[in-house]
Amino acid sequence: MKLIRAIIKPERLHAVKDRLNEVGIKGMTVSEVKGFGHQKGKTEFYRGNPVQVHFLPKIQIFLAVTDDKKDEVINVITEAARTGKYGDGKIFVNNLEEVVRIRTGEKGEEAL
Amino acid sequence: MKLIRAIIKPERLHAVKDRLNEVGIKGMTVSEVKGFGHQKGKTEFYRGNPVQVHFLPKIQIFLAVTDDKKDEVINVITEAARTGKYGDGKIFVNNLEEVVRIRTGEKGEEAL
Amino acid sequence: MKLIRAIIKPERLHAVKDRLNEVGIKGMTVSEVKGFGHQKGKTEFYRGNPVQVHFLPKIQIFLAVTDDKKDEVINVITEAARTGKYGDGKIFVNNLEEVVRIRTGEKGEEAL
Amino acid sequence: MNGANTAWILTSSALVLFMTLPGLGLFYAGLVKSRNTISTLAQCYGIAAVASVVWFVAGYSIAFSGENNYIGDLSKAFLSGVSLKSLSGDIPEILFVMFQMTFAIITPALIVGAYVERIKFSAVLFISTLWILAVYAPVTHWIWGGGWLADMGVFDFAGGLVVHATAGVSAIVIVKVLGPRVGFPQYFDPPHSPVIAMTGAAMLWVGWFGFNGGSALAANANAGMAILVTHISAATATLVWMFIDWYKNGKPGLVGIITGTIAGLATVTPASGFIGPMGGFILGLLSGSICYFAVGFIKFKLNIDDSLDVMAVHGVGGILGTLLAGILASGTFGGLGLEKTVFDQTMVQLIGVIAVVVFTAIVTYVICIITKSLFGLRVAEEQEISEGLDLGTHGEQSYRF
Amino acid sequence: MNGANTAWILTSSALVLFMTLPGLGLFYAGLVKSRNTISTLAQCYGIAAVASVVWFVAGYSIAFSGENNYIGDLSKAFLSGVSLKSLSGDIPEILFVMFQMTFAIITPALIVGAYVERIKFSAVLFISTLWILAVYAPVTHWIWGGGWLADMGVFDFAGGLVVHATAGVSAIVIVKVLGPRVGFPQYFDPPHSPVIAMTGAAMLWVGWFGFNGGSALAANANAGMAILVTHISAATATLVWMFIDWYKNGKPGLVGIITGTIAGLATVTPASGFIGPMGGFILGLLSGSICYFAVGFIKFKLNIDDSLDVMAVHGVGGILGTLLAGILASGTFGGLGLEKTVFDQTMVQLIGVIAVVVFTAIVTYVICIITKSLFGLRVAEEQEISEGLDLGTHGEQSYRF
Amino acid sequence: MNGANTAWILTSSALVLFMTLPGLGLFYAGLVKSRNTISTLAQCYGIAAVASVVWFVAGYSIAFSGENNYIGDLSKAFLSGVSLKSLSGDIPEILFVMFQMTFAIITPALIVGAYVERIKFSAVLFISTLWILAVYAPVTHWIWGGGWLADMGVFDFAGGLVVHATAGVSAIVIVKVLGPRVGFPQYFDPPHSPVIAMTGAAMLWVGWFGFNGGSALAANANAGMAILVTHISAATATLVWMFIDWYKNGKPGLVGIITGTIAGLATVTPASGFIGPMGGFILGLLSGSICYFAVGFIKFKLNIDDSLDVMAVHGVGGILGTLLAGILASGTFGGLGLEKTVFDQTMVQLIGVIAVVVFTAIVTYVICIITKSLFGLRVAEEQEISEGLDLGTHGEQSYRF
Ligand SMILES: Nc1ncnc2c1ncn2[C@@H]1O[C@H](COP(=O)(O)OP(=O)(O)O)[C@@H](O)[C@H]1O
Ligand SMILES: Nc1ncnc2c1ncn2[C@@H]1O[C@H](COP(=O)(O)OP(=O)(O)O)[C@@H](O)[C@H]1O
Ligand SMILES: Nc1ncnc2c1ncn2[C@@H]1O[C@H](COP(=O)(O)OP(=O)(O)O)[C@@H](O)[C@H]1O
Repeated sequence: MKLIRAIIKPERLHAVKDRLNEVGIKGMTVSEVKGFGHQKGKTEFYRGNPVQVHFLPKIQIFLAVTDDKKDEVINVITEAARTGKYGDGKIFVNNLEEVVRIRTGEKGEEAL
Repeated sequence: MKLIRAIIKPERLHAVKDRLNEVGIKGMTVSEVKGFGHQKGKTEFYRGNPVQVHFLPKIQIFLAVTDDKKDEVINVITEAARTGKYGDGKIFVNNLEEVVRIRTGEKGEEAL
Repeated sequence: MKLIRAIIKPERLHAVKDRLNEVGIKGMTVSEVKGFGHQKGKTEFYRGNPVQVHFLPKIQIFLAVTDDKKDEVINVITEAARTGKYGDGKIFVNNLEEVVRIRTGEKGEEAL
Repeated sequence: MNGANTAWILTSSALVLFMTLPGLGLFYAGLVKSRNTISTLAQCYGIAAVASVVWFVAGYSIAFSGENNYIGDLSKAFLSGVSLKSLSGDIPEILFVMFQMTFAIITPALIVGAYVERIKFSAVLFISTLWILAVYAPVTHWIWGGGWLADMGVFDFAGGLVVHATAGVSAIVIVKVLGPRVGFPQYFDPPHSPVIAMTGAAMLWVGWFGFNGGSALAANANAGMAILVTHISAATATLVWMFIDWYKNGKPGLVGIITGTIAGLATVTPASGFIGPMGGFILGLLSGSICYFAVGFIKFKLNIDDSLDVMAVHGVGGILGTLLAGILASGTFGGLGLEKTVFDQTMVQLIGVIAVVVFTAIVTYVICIITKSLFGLRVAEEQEISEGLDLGTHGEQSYRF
Repeated sequence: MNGANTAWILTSSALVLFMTLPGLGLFYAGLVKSRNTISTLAQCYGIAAVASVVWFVAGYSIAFSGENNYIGDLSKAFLSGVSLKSLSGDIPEILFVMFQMTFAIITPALIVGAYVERIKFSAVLFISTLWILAVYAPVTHWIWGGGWLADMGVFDFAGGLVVHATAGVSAIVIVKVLGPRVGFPQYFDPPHSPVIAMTGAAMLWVGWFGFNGGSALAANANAGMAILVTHISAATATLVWMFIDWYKNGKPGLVGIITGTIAGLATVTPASGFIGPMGGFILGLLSGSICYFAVGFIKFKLNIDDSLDVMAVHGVGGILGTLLAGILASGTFGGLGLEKTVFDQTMVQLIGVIAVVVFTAIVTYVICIITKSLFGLRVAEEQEISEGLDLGTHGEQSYRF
Repeated sequence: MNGANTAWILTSSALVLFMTLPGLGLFYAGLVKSRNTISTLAQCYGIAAVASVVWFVAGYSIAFSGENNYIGDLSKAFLSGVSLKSLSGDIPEILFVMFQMTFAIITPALIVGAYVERIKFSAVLFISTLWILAVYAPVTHWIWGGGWLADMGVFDFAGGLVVHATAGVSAIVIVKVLGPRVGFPQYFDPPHSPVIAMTGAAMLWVGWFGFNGGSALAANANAGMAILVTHISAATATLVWMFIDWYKNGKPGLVGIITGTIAGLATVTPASGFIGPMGGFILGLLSGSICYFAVGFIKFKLNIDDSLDVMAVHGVGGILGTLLAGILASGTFGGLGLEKTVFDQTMVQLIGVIAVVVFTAIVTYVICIITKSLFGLRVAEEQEISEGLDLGTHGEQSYRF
């Protein structure tokens, strides 16, 4: 199984979630994070004077999938999250050794 | 060493933490996340009209342990977090290559 | 590639970020977490009566790097985040199998 | 000059300003999405500033000068001729100007609830300026400035027509031209903070004592009766809304509870100087239930994204109260009595409603078309769905905890 | 009718309503857990609405009509007979009804602090309704309605007994029947927002000018003295609490600072019309220290989960101020003087305290038992410890940033 | 005694207290970093309590007793001799004491904006105590207590010199001794909540009606004119600031919008009893622009970390309004007229400004040096940059959502 972690723009969350459901992803965990990268930080103003804001709000989607689903999920997220502008985000994948469903104690793929 | 990540119901955090301390876990990191899965979203109301809320508040416990402790920790969390209802959450485990304690620079198991 | 996750004290974030930029790290993702460990929780007071607070605010820096950069990054973070007091935090490293840059679809190291 | 009355109207002016700033601002800001909080506040706040200057420059004069039956003249533009000595009734005219100014502030600000989360800030300021001059001031002249409806003896004690009907009707018209928020009605976010909304609603409730009580322009039993009936209507409507909600959805939501209050307050406004406690109670019962269903009807049947239900609460309420003012003023309902027959009075009320609704709808529509062609009305879709109007339009983030 | 006095009582009515909405609501909401914020606000708000209607229907009549020494009759139910002409003293009676109504609103709302975070909303509304009719209105009749304690000449200027003692005693009684919050006292969460609590406390402070100053029922030196002594007591108690905290725990917490203010305000309330500045200063010193220790004693010695310390702050304060009113009224302490001897007056005060405490405790207990058997008092434990009363009872989330 | 005037000053006292608590507290708290929110509120709140007691003990007497031209005596310490019968003008003296107390509260609280996020709480309380006695009370005596500037006929209706100039100058002096926040000006965090700041600003606006209107000490046309010109200046300055911001940075920020309001209010304060509507409009135009640039100049040119711009907004505004009061009082600008020639009056105004600025600067400097040597002024650097003053100094966290 694989652990997929995608950092995306907040406004894309709805779209990504909907597309993932369509391809049969029944569960995911999201959290609010702040990102720093090519995309420049924003300039806000305080009483007419500029203030640099370095970190930008992003959403992290955290998703465990079976190996066979991996590529499909990556493609789905890439498409749904893309705006073509800097700051679209990244997808990180690594190996997942074990999963347990707390409610039932089920282990492995059927716990997903 | 293993990295254990558990997604649980917020109200179970106290119980899980206490039980983990009992089995000698001295450190952990928790964060607020939002979850989506079998458990249905809530219906709130706006001036008498229903509004669907899809993501539910969850707590993520993030925990590095030595290999030998792994199974015990999983069991402890599973018991303490279980309510038997949908949405109890999941435990994800993967391999941890390296740990450093910033204060001392210690590496490996003694850094835990 | 490696996934580096550092838990640090909030007040060290600026310093760590600046140092990382100096060594050429162009991107990272940070989030607010709460920590529990050797460092004791704080005592707050409610109308003159003590209240124990167990979890302390920490910042998690989440960072994907190429293998060769790994050690340098660990050192940089360790130095910049260290105050020498309990609660300085930890750095966790594990393997990263794949990365995708959503904007371009690039995969692997050039996606970082 | 009567010092006691002056003392009360000085206080009332502060209370009515308090209704808009921060009252109404917080009430609306708590109901929108977090990323549009600052924008909503800036709209209310900016309108307050613009309306004040417009009122000083020409608004007051258009509303309260001249002999013409339909519109005032500019003889009092820049308050020329309003000296320390001039009186209106037995209070200083300069104070009357101030008191009326607070009404000219809150009325266009009420409309904010209709177009939040998607409108351009420039459009808000431009529309409000024209609206005060071309809609609010003339209607005020008709009813409170000695115009034709005043001559007919219409009952509008504190602004059921002047304030709430004009705001409600304009809300619908503007939204029709502006269009709904992206995703409406499928994606629909709940209020980002009922806590903030309740704070604003409570301030509105308190400030309304100055709104309705101050409209007696005197510190006497009339003012006392006005705030009592106002309060009873508000409290009753609050409970009615709460129980309907509870019964229908199993849960009494705080947002519903406070919306009931506003419905009760808007509805009693035109009648508050003519009715007795029982009349207030009846208006509370009616407004709490009728406005409740008006919200669902306009939003989810007609699918009009009057986002914070300005028409359903203020428009419907203000019109309802205006139509019933005559009936409830009669002794039968413990009212303070009326010269005309109840039927004749109610006909006058009906004429007032029709005239104000039609006039407001037409003029507001024209204003929207002009503004749209000059500035455009909506922010870029990306701003609306992504960063929000806080960062997009005002370059600020509402919360940084 | 005196216009100046009427102007001031109109204002005072707004100020006292402001104390409850949003003042007290925010004060309490800031002190609870985030997930019970809406619930706490809804309790205060719902009580305000219910109390208003109950007061209009029968409460006012029970408190302020009839010749009976112990309870009024229903001759003024639905305010029948209260016309524009009726006066009470030299202000319109209808305004007196309104002013008193704001007291009938805040008193049961004060009790909210005792049972937050675990009680059923239905129980809150039901208990409050019975409580106003069976506890508040009768006690008001005894003291302000020409009842037996009034005949004895008890000093209770603005409600040390009528408001604070009744609320404090009822707090303890209800909690005894209801039980503590799950986990109390081991797991104990700090206030979720001292910022919100401070906002509410500050509003209470300001509104108290109408509460104590308005109780003079006139715009004169008496009202001026009342607000000055009120303010001095509040400021002094604030500092005393702060310094004790600072000394004991090394840190002056904001929650403590504002609690000191409320203690000072509650304590000076019964005395505020009889004492001079020095008396206010003395009450500030005493209330700031005595209430400080009362909090720890009741919560952590007696282990009674009077969650937001209604008894320790309002009950203890109100009783303290009542007992000292006679002494501090004497010229020795710069008071405004009294007819009886200090000793006789203090005996009367003592009788008043005992009568009110005993009566309130018994009747409130009966009300709780009835409510418990009809509705049950507590929400499901899972709701209490997990989603909280906001989502569980009201279906809303307090913050969505 | 005049009841109507008494009613209005009772109300005004409540309004001015409301300006500080919660108004100013929220305004400032919203502008700081989240981790210093409680600290900022506690500073305003603590000062309010301390100032009240100090005013009661000696402040009022130093300001308003005796025949000396430069300072009062202690004949009215502890308000001795202030009875129910004593009048000042035609209102009860005890009420005048209360009204003036609210001014003595807000003035040192204004200075909080200069030193937030780094100063010791003990230093705040100590400095404020000395400052009221050695700076505020004497200057008040000069201008309102029958002192030498009063004799010269200086115009300072509601405190351009007494309140805003003293606060602004002291802000700079204290910051010079205290030093800037760590990281200033490179690292500079935007306000943690413009929503909270706007709530406070709006409360200040409303409360200012009592501040300037109450300074007429009567409920008459003068008071009416005062609140109208105050309001027009505020609204105009709001728009000016907003448009400059919009033009310069492409975005009209809410924090800028509300800062414009405060600038307009502070500037009109000294003139509000002497000018007409057009004068208010002119002061709005000038303050909105001059204070705008003053902020950037002081903070980023002079690099003085007057953190929330007390000097740029209050100091500059108060002085500006004082200097223009004479000119705008003339009939040419629709003012209410003056006895002296405009030139002579303006000279007097200039002398007033110089005297107050120099005196305030020197005495405040001495106070800072004393305090620094006794307590030290700054919290530990680690507290400042890490946990913040909320947890570090007060042991509380501002938000726990
Ligand atoms: N090396 C990295 N490790 C972790 N997160 C990263 C890394 N690089 C970028 N990110 C995350 O991805 C987001 C977008 O990256 P950015 O470089 O700004 O745009 P793009 O991916 O389009 O080039 C960043 O805001 C950050 O949250
Ligand atoms: N595939 C997944 N990847 C990541 N998180 C998941 C996944 N499936 C479920 N979760 C998390 O676990 C929580 C509980 O899962 P859910 O399916 O609702 O109940 P249960 O685990 O009892 O079947 C979800 O809210 C979500 O946060
Ligand atoms: N085993 C662990 N797994 C995950 N996070 C941990 C673990 N141990 C410590 N942490 C995180 O590191 C932080 C600092 O650890 P702590 O033991 O308090 O101090 P130190 O690392 O200096 O000994 C903790 O607050 C927690 O967030």
